[in-house]
Amino acid sequence: MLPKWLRVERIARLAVFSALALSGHAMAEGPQATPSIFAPASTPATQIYHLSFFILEITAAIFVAVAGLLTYVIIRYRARTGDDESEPAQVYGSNQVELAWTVIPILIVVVLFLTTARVIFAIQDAPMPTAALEVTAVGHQFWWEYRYPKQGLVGQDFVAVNELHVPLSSTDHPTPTYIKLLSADVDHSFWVPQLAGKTDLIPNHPNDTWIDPLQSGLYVGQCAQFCGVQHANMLLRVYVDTPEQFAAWLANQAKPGIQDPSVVAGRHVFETQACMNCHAVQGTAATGRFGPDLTHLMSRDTLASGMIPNTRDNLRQWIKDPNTIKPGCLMPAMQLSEDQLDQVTNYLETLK
Amino acid sequence: MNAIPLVATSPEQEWHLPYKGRIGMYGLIIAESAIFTIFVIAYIYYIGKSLYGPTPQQVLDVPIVNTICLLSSSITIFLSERAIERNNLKTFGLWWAATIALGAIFLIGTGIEWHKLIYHDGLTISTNLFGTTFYSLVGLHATHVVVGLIMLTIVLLFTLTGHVKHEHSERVQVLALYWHFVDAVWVVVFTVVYIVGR
Amino acid sequence: MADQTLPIHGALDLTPPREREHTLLETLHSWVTTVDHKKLGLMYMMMSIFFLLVGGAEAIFIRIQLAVPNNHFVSPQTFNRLFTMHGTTMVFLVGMPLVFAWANYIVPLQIGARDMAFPRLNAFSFWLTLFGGLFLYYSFIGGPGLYGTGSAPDVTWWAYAPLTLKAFSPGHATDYWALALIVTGFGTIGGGINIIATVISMRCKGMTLMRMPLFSWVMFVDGAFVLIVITPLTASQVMLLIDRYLGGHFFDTQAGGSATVWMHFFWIFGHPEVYVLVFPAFAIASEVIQVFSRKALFGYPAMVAAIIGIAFVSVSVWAHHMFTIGMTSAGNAFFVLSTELVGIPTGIKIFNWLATMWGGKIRFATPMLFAIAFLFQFLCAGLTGIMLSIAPWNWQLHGSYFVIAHFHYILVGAIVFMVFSGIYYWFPKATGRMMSETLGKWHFWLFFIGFHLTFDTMHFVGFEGMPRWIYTYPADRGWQNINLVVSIGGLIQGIAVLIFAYNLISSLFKGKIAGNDPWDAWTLEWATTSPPPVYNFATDPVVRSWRPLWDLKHPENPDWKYD
Amino acid sequence: MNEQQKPGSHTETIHLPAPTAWPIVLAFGSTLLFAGLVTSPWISVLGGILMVCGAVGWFRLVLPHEVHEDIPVVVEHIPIETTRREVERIVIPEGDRAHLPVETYPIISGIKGGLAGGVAMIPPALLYGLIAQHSIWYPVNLLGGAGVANWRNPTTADIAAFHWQGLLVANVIHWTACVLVGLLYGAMLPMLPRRPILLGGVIAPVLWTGMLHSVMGVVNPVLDEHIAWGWFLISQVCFGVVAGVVVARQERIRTTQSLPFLMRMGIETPGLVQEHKEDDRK
Ligand code: HEA
Ligand code: HEA
Ligand code: HEC
Ligand code: CUA
Ligand SMILES: [Cu+2]
Repeated sequence: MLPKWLRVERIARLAVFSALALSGHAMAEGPQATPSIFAPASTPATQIYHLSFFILEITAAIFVAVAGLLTYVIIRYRARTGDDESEPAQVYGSNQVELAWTVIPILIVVVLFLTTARVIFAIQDAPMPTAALEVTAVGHQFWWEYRYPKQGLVGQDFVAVNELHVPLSSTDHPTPTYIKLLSADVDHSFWVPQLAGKTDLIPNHPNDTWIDPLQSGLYVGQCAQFCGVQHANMLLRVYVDTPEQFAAWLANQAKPGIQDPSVVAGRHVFETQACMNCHAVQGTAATGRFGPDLTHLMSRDTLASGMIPNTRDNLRQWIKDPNTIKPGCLMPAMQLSEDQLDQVTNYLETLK
Repeated sequence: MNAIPLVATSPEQEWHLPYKGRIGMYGLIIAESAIFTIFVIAYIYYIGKSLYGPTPQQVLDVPIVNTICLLSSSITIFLSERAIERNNLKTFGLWWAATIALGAIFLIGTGIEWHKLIYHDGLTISTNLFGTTFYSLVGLHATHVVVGLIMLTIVLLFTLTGHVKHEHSERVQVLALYWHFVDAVWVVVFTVVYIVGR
Repeated sequence: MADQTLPIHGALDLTPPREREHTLLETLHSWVTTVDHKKLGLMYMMMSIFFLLVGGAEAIFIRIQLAVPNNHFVSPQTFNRLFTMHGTTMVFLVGMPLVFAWANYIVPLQIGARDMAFPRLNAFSFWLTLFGGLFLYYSFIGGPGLYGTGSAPDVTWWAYAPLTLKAFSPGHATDYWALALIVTGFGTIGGGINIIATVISMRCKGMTLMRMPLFSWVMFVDGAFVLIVITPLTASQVMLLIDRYLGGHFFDTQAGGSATVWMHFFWIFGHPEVYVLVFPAFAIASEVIQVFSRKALFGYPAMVAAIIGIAFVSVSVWAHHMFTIGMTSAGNAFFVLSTELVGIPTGIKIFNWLATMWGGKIRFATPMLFAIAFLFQFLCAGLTGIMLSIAPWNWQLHGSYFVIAHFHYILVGAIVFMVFSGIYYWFPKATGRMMSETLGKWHFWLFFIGFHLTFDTMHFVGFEGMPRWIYTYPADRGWQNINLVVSIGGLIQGIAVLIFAYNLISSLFKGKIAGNDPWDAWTLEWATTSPPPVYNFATDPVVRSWRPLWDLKHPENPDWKYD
Repeated sequence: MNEQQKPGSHTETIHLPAPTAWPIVLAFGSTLLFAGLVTSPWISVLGGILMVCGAVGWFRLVLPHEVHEDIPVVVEHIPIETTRREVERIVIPEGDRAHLPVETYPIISGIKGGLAGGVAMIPPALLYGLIAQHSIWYPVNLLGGAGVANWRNPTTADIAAFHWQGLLVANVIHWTACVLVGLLYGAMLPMLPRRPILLGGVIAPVLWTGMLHSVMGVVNPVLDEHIAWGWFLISQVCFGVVAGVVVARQERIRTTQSLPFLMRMGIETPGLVQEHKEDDRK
């Protein structure tokens, strides 16, 4: 026999979903193109989801009661035409009634508060299991840096950029990912609605959050705290990998940059045209930290934190003048000649 | 009933409301207190958080003389308030001038302290967090002392030219209230900066 | 004479009646040098309406840009300036002046005084507010900003550090924000001092505090409240300027300063500020609902206690804007509780208004239409606020369009609706003419439809993960349908407001003559001519209850017998 | 400052503060002072000068006395009247008026009732704990468990042990809820038509137990798993009956039950409240 609250929740869910159907999206499980908070795929998001339905039910009940009364009043007590000779009976108040409609909201608030406090503690103070992956996310204007610690026997720490890979978790054998949140410049916020509530990245104020994804795939989100001109394009892509996928990805990321002799000209351009002042490629002289690490540029699906697909044309255009794609981003046009552009693009395309 | 008849206001009916000048000054004091509270909170929060540079323990000397002067000026101004209530305009003027003198000594003392801090200890508003919060808070207070002294001096000038009379005692008290406020703020600033923060 | 103790005399100015036309220069001069609370109240109102049109135009531009994905109507830099200026304008140049417009015009009339306590300070405060606003807009043309010459502030109306420090915002855009608001802030402080001194020291005989009309009570609390609300912002802006100009480190995280300190200080201002903005709506509702239901306000003492309660509790809730910054779980829990507690006195007010209407004879004139819509909309907005106060849910909804929907529901749906209500209600008193009921109803229904089209649907795109402050969004997120509907609603609102502006101006010249008391109301302002003479009342009124005109109109059933 | 109206006269002069341009000058100067920071320092200098002029001009207007302008006035009578002359009254049958005044003290009686009920419901709850788990702390921790630090997936043994934080939180929740519901009883019990003890003491607790049952899964899942709803209901009914009886006694509800609903609701309206005589109201 289903607990009563769950049945009510189904009705409420139906109502909300039909409303959301305005935008033409079915509520499926797993990752979606529209990152709805009502399609949770991870434990913290699911806990919030259940809490939110409880709150929706209570506020809906209050709304129905009060709005219903209001509607009744304006219909029942409207002035009838011709009835203008007398004033209605004047009523100045009633202590009992005031007390009643003060106490009932207080009781509702007590219940709301106790429930909310419980969920706060459950999410914020959840102890970290030993099987958790720990990643450090650093927010930059307008891209994401992810630092992975040494994974057991695999190589070394490495830095991933803009596309976060995490292992799939499950309820019986949880392998959550704990993300430490730092900022290199201004405030940002890490928000992937299907995976967790958001937490801000504040300089000199480390925060942390955790996700526990229960279905694999690509989850999208974006920065949710205004951080400057291109805040709108600081997109988030979280790849929840099966264990095999994740192991393969890890192994690749830990390797140093591929040194392909056929693109030595492009690498020369890269190193002499100030690219290396901002960018790093593991295993070379380029150790710039201001811009994204490019060691495994070609392992990413997108460029410029999720904005454009990672194709040769896009890459070339980006290097030619980033401001045509992401106006206001912090990489200047490097004034390279067409040849230099081709060479450096060739070089970068070898960085798998 | 069309016409509203007139009723003479009965003489026994008392209707006294507080003097609006005093209420206005209380309003100003409330607003200023809020501003000072924010600066004090910032100061307290940042105690010990400077990453480098001179610390309060190293460079701050407790300004006892200054404080005594400023707090005594509250007494002198109170005495002048009483004097003008009793229509002793000369006494009023004397105590009023004493208040100004004490306030001026306070300001000069602050100036000397700052001179030492800047040129001897190398502490400016941009040196470190302590410098920023210190000069902001103490400077904010000092600005209020300056404004207060200007107002007090204007009143002194009017007194010397004979324009201030007994009937102005309420207005004078309102100004004195401002001066008391400035002193009370100094008590808080002094405690936070020179006692708690060191 | 046993029955009446309320001598009220309106009077006509005897200086040779309308003998010569005033030249334009003389008229301007009289307005520029005036210290009369009514003229100043009208000037505050004109300033608010002007900036409402400007801020609304900015909103329309924002909506055009967001109507379709990947739009290029404006550049990202311009968009960021647009929403920053839209928010800053609406809060500081529309919402705040409205507080002083209502307080200045109506409170002295309702309490039977001749003017505010400090008429010259009143004028000074107004001009500071206006000049501060003009100075803010000068930023569009003056001074270089981050991205070229002539740039307005573009850091959101929160102006979070360290984005606002010189390192990340070179140029003067942020300085305009801070300086202009410091100037208007001083005007606000002057206005607040004036209100409290007026209400405490200038009430007419017999009007104890508990015999003041509720409108004046609410504006009194607002005036006192604003003194501790705007000042934290002024202090923070001074600190920001010290950081930017004098090399200070208040918010410089490299030197140990803290970004979160700015957040706390801003929201210690910011949350109580929104209550400052909404109190006039409560005040107007209390008057309009009574008069158009033909009943006394239900529970006057409870309403007074509720408004004071809201003011007090609201200073303890600010961090509900900061649930995502990483406060401790205990801290988060505390702010959940305090925020929900604020909902209780607010609910009491709604219930009391409902009870006022219960058993009445409700007339659906334009002011009452707006007031009824206000009641529904404020209820909804309060409930979405409660949703936002649930910290874990806030972790999803913060920084998304759901928040924007919540606060526009109140700022537009409660405040702007009640401002319109108040204007239709008191326009006859201020000008001697009625506004057109027909145009009023067109205005109401169009604005109502546009409002709901925009802000009802906006909640959903927040549920779908759309964050704030984005100049565009990709097509594959699925947000475009709702955004289009939102934008269309905005345009409809714009048309409605234009109808209102037309109504306002044409009624000035062609409106029906109103007489002293067109609504058959009960507070003192209706006992003098329309418009009132410059001295309001020839002799000081004496009152015995908070509805002095009811007592006069119904000598067998005066309020003072029963309250 | 205006002259007293002398009876019979029809003209007078009123003094109002004179219009002046100094406030706008001072305001403009202040704005320029700040504007100089983002434009040119000379603007600040100009602003400063204007401020000094404005301040001096303003001072001279108020010191030593305020400058006024005089406005002559003609007094004219303004009629205050309305077309709606009658005021309806809520009709109460004549006989019941004899019961006036009915003074109730909903707050005091409510608090007393709540506290009494709160005491009454503890024994059944603790009894359940003893019978089910041999521990009086068991029900205490079910209620107050959220207050115990790191309280995650507790075992039954955990819940049966003593935790002072759990005790503290349970007390806070218990007494808050009892006082609040007691106050509600104080306010609403008189309004109930008949048998207030049955409705308030028995039916109401059944209703709210049902409501809690439907939401407990979200409010406190641990409590939901372990609670014995039968015992819970018994303790709620204990509360209801005791609180109801205490409130009913205090407010003499039985005798007020014959009064019309509006009177039982405590409505203040002409005909139902004490009228003040004219000289009371000055
Ligand atoms: C009182 C406050 C107030 C009011 C009334 C409004 C009114 C409106 N607001 Fe605004 N808004 C804010 C306060 C307000 N807003 C604040 C504080 C922010 C946050 C800023 C930030 O995050 O930094 C904000 C942000 C904000 C955003 C989010 C921007 C972003 O995050 O990217 C949006 C998006 O749709 C929006 C839309 C609207 C719309 C459609 C209206 C409509 O109701 C407007 C209706 C239209 C009119 C009233 C104009 C009609 C007139 C004309 C069209 C004629 C023009 C003619 C001439 C100029 C001669 N507002
Ligand atoms: C006029 C302005 C106004 C008013 C009155 C309110 C009222 C409330 N607001 Fe809102 N709010 C804003 C303007 C306002 N707000 C603005 C401008 C922002 C965003 C600023 C920005 O980010 O730019 C904001 C943002 C905001 C947030 C932060 C969201 C975020 O950024 O993450 C929160 C969170 O708690 C919140 C909550 C509330 C609550 C609980 C109330 C309560 O006061 C509501 C109380 C009313 C009711 C509850 C309804 C009536 C009551 C009953 C019918 C009784 C029964 C009810 C219960 C028992 C609950 N508001
Ligand atoms: C002044 C600093 C700077 C210099 C010099 C610079 N870059 Fe960048 N670069 C950046 C920044 C910052 C970004 C991130 C932009 C964003 O997404 O907002 C970036 C992004 C990129 C990206 C996209 C990475 C990704 O995964 O999305 C590529 C590729 C790139 N730069 C290549 C180059 C090349 C090639 C050069 C030299 C010809 C160069 N950069 C010079 C700062 C710089
Ligand atoms: Cu990063 Cu917005
Ligand atoms: Cu708030």
